[in-house]
Amino acid sequence: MSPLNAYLLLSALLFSIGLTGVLTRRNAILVLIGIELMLNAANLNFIAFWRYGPNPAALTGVMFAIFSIGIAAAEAAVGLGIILAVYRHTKTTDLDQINTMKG
Amino acid sequence: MTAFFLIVAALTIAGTAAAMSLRNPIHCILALTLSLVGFAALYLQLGAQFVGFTQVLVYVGAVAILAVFAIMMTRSANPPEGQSHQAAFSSSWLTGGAIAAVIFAVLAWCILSKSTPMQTAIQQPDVSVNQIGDALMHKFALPLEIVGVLLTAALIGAVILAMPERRKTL
Amino acid sequence: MLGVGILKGLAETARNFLGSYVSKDRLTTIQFPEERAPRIEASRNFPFLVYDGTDPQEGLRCVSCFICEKECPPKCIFIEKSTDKKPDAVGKPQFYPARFNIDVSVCMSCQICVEVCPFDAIKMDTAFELSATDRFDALLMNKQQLAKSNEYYHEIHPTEAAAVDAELAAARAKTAAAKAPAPPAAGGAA
Amino acid sequence: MTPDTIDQIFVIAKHWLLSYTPAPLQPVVSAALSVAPILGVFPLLFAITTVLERKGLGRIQNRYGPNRVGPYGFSQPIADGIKSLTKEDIVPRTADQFVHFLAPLLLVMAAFLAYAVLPIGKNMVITNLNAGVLFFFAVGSMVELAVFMAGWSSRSKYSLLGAMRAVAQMISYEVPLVLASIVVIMASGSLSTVAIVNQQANYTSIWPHWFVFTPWGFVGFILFMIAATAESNRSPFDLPEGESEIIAGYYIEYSGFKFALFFLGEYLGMFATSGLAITLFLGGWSAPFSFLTWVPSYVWFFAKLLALICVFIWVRGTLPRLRMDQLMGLAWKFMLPMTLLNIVTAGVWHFMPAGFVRWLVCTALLAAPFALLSRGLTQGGKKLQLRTYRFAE
Repeated sequence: MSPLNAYLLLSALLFSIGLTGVLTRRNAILVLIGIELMLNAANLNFIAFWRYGPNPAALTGVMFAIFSIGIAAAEAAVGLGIILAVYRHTKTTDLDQINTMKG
Repeated sequence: MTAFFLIVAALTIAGTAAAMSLRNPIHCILALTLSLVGFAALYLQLGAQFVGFTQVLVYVGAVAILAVFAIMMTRSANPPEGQSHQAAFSSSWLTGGAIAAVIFAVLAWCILSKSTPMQTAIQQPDVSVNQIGDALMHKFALPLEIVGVLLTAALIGAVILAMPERRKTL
Repeated sequence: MLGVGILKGLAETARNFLGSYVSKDRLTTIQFPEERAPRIEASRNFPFLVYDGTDPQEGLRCVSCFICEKECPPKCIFIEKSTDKKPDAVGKPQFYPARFNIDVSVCMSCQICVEVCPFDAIKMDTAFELSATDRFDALLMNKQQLAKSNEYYHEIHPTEAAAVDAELAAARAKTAAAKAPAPPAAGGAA
Repeated sequence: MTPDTIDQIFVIAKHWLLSYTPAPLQPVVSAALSVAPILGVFPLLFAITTVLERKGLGRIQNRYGPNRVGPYGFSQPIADGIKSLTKEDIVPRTADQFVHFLAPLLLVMAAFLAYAVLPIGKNMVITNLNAGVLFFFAVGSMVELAVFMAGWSSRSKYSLLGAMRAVAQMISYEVPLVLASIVVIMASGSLSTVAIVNQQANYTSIWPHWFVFTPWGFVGFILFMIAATAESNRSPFDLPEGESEIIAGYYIEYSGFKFALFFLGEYLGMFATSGLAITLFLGGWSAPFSFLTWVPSYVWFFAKLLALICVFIWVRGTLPRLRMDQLMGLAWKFMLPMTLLNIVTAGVWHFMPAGFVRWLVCTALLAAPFALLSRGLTQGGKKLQLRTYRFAE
């Protein structure tokens, strides 16, 4: 197995674990964490492709990862803000119980 | 395929799995930080020093702490006595797990069945911070500006979302 | 302007810091085991038993009247009365304590025992270095440990001791005067 | 022995030792030889600092301070060390045992990692990372996690309160800390600590090119030091461990050696941020005058470090603790705008021709906002008055 394939497999596995968490956890915050993990797995792919790809001088993979980290930070801030706002209404972060559209 | 890669990969997988499966949300966050540091180590191993350090700074220093604060504020760290034995997983956990497993199987099949085109002579790409800075300021100037605007918007949005709501006077 | 106050404060602490090396009277600390602050006369700590004369046990003023034991708020005094009598400080034949224990680990230094004692037998001591490795027996003072001479009392509380002595002398004179007219009665009692 | 040999004596010694090790072991031995002095010197400095701090604070308050153990009390840290080693290690029954155990280790580890990029002498740095300053801040952010772990795992309301205060404070002050150091990165055009120091080790006649001798560098240094004080939870920003309010903050429930580890970690963090301040603004290991360059470089580094430690102690002996709202107000209403303006000023400085006008413009650019912002902090310039009591006479 080539190093690139190893990284891709690892990234796929981490992505799947994150996805499992997103699909199965009840706690909204942990679902958000799962999304972060999936983003990170994607980042790992970018870096691996940049490293082993045909043109590492272009820096595209690194740039994408940097922007992705920046956007993930924004996403986490807004996501947790939304969870806090929801919690204030429903007094729970359990996604199985947050099932109405009414505020 | 060095021993270092195997150790870091094992740690990252363990951290990720623990972050998604532990019962106590705080333990999940702590496992998450292990996983994120593992990611950073993988980036470092791939030669992306700047991304690795940024990863630690942003994720461990900000996102994990933010999540901890959110857990503290929503009191999901210590569930009330009555529901302490309540399942941490959704009632449809079987379906979710199955979907994820299928996706992993498809991805793994794709990765393993094709030999990806690769540069033959793998040399450690020597990327300095100056190059990244140059690229950010010239080639990627517009995305950088957009990310800046996005972060400002997110900052304001998060503050507004988290602000105590004003009672409607009318 | 922000920062001016901070600079002033820094200057003040710097002055203190340097001044403490220059002028010794800035350092008010008394380094205890070597140096000791002069003791204030009214200082008090735990009670002791006063004796007159030379023999610590024979000369005890205490007549085991149990008033201090009853009055003691934390109940740290334990007295056992003797079966026979002997002349007390004033000369009257009285009981004396066969056992007199004070648990100083319980005592709260309230001085009530001193105030209620009609015989000026119990007074407040000033010794405070009582630390011991055993917190039960070592701090339970018995009669031998508690007995201290009247001279010692004069040494630690001179004014008070002088007043007590004067009182006792008056009482002794009165007893002697009372004894003189009726010697047979007194002799019979003895 | 020329001064140059004395300056490089440790580097030469390391190479000499390396030449006797077999080739496959060389990377490991080299790393060990670089790390071991750091692991030895800075804990020793911690021991000296504790006694200096106690004596200094004592003198500031017109007391003696420790003067019993050893000559002038300088063996006090040894006695303290023995005491904390032999004390019982108590773990609360409800505590999260594993996390409780891990927190002090993580704290000390993160604190030690930061020294990897500090050049403590010419050619004396463990790794010359391309993104050294970034590495420093990344590692510093792990301290927050350790603090939170300690506070949460103890299951005590005081430790949790302390941890929350500490984390909130460290996050708030990390922003000005990073922004204050950005001016130096702008001026030197590098994130590598070694390159930053090398740029400052030049002289015009006898004066060095330290960044602190520019308007933006001076303001940046002051802001950096304020933020560093808050980062290391030292007075006047010691709310997380305010003894009078929450006993000792996040490490109340620790005893014995783990407690000592927390102290060690805290002081190591302080030394590391001071070391970064020296590296960024005070010229690292370079001598303050060109005619003093014969003194070994590491002597200068540790002299500057000791001077900054003394400033920390002096400030601790002077200022009272801030209130929580004052703390946050200082971070967001004063430090953040000042650091941003400082970055602008550094840019202006870079593009203006050298001369007196540049000094004047940059000083004005920083002094005017400072006056305005400080009015906002000091209640709009209102004079504080003696409190009058209506009923209590």
